[in-house]
Amino acid sequence: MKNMRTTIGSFIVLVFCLSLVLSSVVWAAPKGELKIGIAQDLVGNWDPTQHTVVTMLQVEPTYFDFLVKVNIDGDLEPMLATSWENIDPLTWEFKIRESVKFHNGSLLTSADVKSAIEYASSAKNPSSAWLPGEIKGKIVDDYTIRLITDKPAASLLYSLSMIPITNKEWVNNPEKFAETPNGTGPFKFVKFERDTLHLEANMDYWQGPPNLEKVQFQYIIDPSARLYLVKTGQIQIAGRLLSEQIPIIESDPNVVLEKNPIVEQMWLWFKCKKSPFKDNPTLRRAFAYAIDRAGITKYIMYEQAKESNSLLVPGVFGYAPASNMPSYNVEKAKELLAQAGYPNGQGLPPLKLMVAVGAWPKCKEYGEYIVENLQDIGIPIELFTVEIGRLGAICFDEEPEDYDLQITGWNPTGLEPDLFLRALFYSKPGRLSNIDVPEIDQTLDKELNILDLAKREQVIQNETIPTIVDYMPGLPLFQTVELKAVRQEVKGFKLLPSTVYDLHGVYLAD
Amino acid sequence: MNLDTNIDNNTLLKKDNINFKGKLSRWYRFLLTNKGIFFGSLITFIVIFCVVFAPLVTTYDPLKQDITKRLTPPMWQDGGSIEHILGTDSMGRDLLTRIIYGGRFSLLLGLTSVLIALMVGTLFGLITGYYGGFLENILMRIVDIQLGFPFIILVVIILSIAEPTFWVLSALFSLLLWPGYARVVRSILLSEKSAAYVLAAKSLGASDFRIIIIYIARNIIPSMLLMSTMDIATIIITEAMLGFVGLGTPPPAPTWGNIMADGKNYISTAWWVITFPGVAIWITLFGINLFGDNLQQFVNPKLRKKY
Amino acid sequence: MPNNDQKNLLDVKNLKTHFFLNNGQILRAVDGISFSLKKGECLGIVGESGSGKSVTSRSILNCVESPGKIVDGEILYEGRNLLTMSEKELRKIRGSDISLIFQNPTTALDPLQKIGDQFFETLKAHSSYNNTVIKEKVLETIKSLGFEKPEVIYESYPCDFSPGYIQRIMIALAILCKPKIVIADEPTTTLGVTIQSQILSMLDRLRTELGTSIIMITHDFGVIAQVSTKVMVMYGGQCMEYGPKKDLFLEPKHPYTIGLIRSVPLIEARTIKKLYTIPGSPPEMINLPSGCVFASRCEYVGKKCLTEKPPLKKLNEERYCSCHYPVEFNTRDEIII
Amino acid sequence: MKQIIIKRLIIGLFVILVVTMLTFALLQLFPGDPAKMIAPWAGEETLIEIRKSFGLDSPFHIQVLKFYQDALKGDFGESFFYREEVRTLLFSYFPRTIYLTLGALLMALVISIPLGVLSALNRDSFIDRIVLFISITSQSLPNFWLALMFILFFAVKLGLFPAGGYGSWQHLFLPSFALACTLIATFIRSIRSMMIDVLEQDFIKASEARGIPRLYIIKKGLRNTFVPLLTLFTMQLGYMLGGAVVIEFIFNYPGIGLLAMQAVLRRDYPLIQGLVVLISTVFIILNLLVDLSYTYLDPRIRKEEL
Repeated sequence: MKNMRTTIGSFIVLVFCLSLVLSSVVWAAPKGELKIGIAQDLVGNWDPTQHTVVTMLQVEPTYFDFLVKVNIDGDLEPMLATSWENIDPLTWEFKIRESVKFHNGSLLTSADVKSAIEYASSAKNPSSAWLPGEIKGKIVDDYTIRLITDKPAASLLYSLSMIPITNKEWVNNPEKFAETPNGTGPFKFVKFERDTLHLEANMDYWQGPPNLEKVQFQYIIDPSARLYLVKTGQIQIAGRLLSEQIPIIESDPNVVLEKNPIVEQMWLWFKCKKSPFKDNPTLRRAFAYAIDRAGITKYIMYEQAKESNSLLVPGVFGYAPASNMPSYNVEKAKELLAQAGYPNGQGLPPLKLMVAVGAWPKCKEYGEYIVENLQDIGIPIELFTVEIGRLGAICFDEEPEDYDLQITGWNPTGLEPDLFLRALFYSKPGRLSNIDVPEIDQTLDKELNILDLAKREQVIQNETIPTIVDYMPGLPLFQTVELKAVRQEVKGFKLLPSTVYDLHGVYLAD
Repeated sequence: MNLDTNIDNNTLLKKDNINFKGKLSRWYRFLLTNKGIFFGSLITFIVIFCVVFAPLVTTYDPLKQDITKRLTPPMWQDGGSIEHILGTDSMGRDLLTRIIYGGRFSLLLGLTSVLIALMVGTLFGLITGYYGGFLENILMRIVDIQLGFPFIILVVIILSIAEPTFWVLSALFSLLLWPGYARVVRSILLSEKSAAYVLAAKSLGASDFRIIIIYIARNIIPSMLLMSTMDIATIIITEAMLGFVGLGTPPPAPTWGNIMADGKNYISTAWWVITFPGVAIWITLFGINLFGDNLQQFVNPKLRKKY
Repeated sequence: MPNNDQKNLLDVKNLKTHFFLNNGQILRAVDGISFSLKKGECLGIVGESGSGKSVTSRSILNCVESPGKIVDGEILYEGRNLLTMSEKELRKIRGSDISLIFQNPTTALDPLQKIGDQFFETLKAHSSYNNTVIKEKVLETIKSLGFEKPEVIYESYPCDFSPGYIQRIMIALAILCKPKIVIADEPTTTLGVTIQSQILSMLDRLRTELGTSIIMITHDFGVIAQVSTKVMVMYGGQCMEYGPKKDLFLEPKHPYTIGLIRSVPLIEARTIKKLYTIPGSPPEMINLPSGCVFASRCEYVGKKCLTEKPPLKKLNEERYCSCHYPVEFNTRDEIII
Repeated sequence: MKQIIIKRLIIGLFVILVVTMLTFALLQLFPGDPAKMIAPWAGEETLIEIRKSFGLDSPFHIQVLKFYQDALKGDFGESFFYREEVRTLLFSYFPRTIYLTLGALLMALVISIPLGVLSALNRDSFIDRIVLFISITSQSLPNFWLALMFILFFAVKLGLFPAGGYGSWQHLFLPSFALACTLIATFIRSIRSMMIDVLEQDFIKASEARGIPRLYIIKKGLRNTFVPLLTLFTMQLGYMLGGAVVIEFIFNYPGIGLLAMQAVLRRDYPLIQGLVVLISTVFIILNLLVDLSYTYLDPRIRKEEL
């Protein structure tokens, strides 16, 4: 009788082989499946109003549609709303496209639009951040609806391009919503497991079925992992790559490099409610002049960034280079520092620049460079690295004791100027810089109420932006250029400035 | 009847072939003749010398950035320059200098954490192994509790609460390592406890304390030596892992760990940033292990060659 | 006495086993030993510790630990020289033709393996029976040595029994493959007297009933007297005296043997006399003296002893003695009955 | 034997209780707010709503009590981020880490046993030097550097294995090999020193004298090193789960290492709690098995215990 003891060893081996056999799923991708590697994770909750996570906003257009759509040139296009007109400063009337089916087969009517917009705009739901306030919907008939805002909002149309139209039954019971979304988009939700979102083609999509049979969004945390998966063909598109990886992409014949500036901008925010920056714009501008933004873009980021010379980015309505945006000028910085009451940095308390590692690429690198720039003119400052969770928790605090400046990115995935200006610089909620200056609030309100687009643009460029830049609550470091590696068999894939995925026209050539 | 054994003692002493000059000479002769120990200690000495007297070895300031010279390759590759022998890192700082200054932190961190873990673990192990019974259960359950906690969760929480200074990190790492020592010491105790020499010592009236410390401790030293040299590597590499998540030592202070973490993304274009700290670790460990391995022979008579 | 026309089972000629120490010196543990062994005979090798008797036993099976090496001599077993055999052939002989019993029973068995499995392993290495047959043979061998419950022994571990019991099991293990020669290297030194007599009677029965010849290595004259048929006295790695037990005990020729016999306390002796002890201490094996190794301690030492190494003189058919001046000595007049 | 197991399991429950209490306490101190992770740009009143839906607004002791009531029923709540039962999440992620760890163990054993035995048999020879060299190199090279090198070489250049993700055994080979490297160093050195120890012992010489073939003797020697090896492995397991995070990070291998890191970074309290319970249970059971195996494998200890 073979003695018992060796059975322990063989038992472990047996379990191991057995389990391997069971789990052998063929990993070669069928031709019609497009796999995309994304850099940030997806939230498991499919109710679009319950989060403001950038990656979700980028992915939602594949299974949801919107009333209006922003095309590649940044102009508004009809989508579920065939036409619209402005009846009075508070109401807009929309004509709804007919014979559009939801994924569960029910027809799209103005009742769905009413419930979706009202649900999204209620202060209870996070998505209200994208809207200028509570919106009421009045149904005129099955395919016309009037949306009434509580105050005149020129930015309504652009904001509506970010609010997906969902089925009214889903809106009424959020539990069902959290499990599976029911939209009218080109693809249908299949399942979400192991950090991967599986979608399949929606055959009766109103613009005709998409060319791809299946789409997969897989969260891959590490940039080198993403790139190598594209090179071995396990995924077809990998986003958010590093400029150092460009030589590898270019040396590989079957992978194409896509370079597109996107609406994301990296900012250096001053905590304007905390000393020494409190009520001291000169000090903040002194810091701004001391930072070699050109150097960061040229040496550290090079392919991954474009110089930013305004609070907005090209492609956003109302963009124009700001005349008084400070550039790298050490003498002026020293001069302003003295004017601000801290000649050569004497009297300044030890400051801390907070940077999150793993959220935005190379944040730590240019964080260290900025710290050295500031130290060069005598400012006592150190870098304070945190992980993403901690940054998220303390980046809005008005008087945090852990840091005084922070580097955080802002990507509203929309082209409406107020998603930048109002969201970042209005005193309430006063997000990252907690700036609270009546003059800025007035110019922002002024700009919001102008319905005539040309006049609004003129006010934004000549009044709003220059005043904000004078107060310098935050210094835009650079505009991110998204580097994507796309396999050459993927055809018709284009990267929108709003970083949203429009996969309807994409197909796989064999 | 007197038993005058006719073996007179001085004849034994006179014999020149049995060396009774004293214990020290035996150590001295062994250390010199054994090649492993000699080379091991030589390498370790060189590493420690470079790390401690860093300012003498390199003139650069490890924190001085020079953006224009970013990621220059090592000297012998095209584009490399004599100024930066091993090239520069992603911020244009000289890699060799950072590795040497980084060595200070990493080695010190490794040594202190291992020592703390060794002491705490061995203490726990000795007590639980020798006494057993109720005390053993309690202490071993503390070990279970400690092992039960997933390390990554513990680290992120603690490093978000406490500032990642040197002492916090070394406390954290000894927290990670001490249960290992406790368990190994306990398993050795279990088998040694019933050994004849322990019973003999007890019968001669030796106190428990004396038995544990003098008799059984000697058997623990070889495996402790083996484990501690390995754990130093684990610590240095785990510290690098923290660098990924932004939890390690605050930049710009260099440690072998965070130099490697920075270099990870540039692995295919700037291979040297991540490779040379790895080589530095390898050299240090090779020295320590060579030294430890052969010293083990001296300490553990079983391993020592007969005759 | 078995008739001596039979061919020698084992013939050891001029065996030399030296240890090459790492500091360059050479330790001549066995320096020219010759003896022979016939079927059913028991050769007792006696000598003080360090006289090279254990090394001799190991050399026979050619498993001397490093750094020892057999440098010279022949070991003919049934005419075949064991030293020139290949490892494979030698392994066939070890355990099946010649088996070894160790001194310390507690460490002689694998602590983690059942006793039965260790028997099984040995028999399997030397036979081609299938498993069930091997198991039966093992149980049968164990039962043949008078153990009551062989199945229990088969399933239990070495630590479950007392050293004495284990040593008897070792004997069973030694005779498992019906060997022709059993070498017992001080089998009873670590055991008590009662166990000793049981073990020796067991060995003796092997010789008388099964005809296996035995080489008994010991430093205890009592054991020699009880078991052996022939005796070889070893000192400093060389053979001092070699011959049948009775003659050697009664008329020892070599001064060293005489010294040994005189230092055995006799219970029958009525008068109490100071116990005789051989002066000096065992030789230092690394640099042995040039002449006779025993010269420095010998009472009858002569001029030649210091300079010339005495050859092994053949006194009669089976008596050899390596001494320049063999002494006429009769143990009977020593013992005053 | 039975009462030992029962006693240990009861103590195990006590340990899990203490560990979960410890986690609750630590999470209180843990800066960061789950609601903000879901909706970073939302206004304050929305965040209050989200916190209410997570049940974080109720006082601390009620949260703790609620957790233990549900835990007894086997329900560990719902993950904030994944909106999925923690239980189902863990059951789908945990087996993968088991495959990874077992794969690493298997590879480590397959590589280190022959090397360890070889270097033990011909000690201080040329082979011994090489094996020492391999063991030190495999231990001092960081596992993430190795992982990247494996991907670059085996997956990208040679295309033998997938560069990451999870699917079949091909996905498992490279990550477990990278993870096995640190194990190899420990195993080789321990097997070598233990084998040297064992081969010196009498019963090995006795077996040789009985003509037992060399292979069997090495097997006997190895069996004697098995118990200490087991202790070493369980001790390394703690590191393996930690070390696995980096490997899973680079190979994008969805095991509980990666899940734990993300759970912590996203402040996903129920998932963290679930992970702590899972890992401490695994350790308790594992430690129990190892202690039992001591008695089972080594009769000397068993004789004492009973």
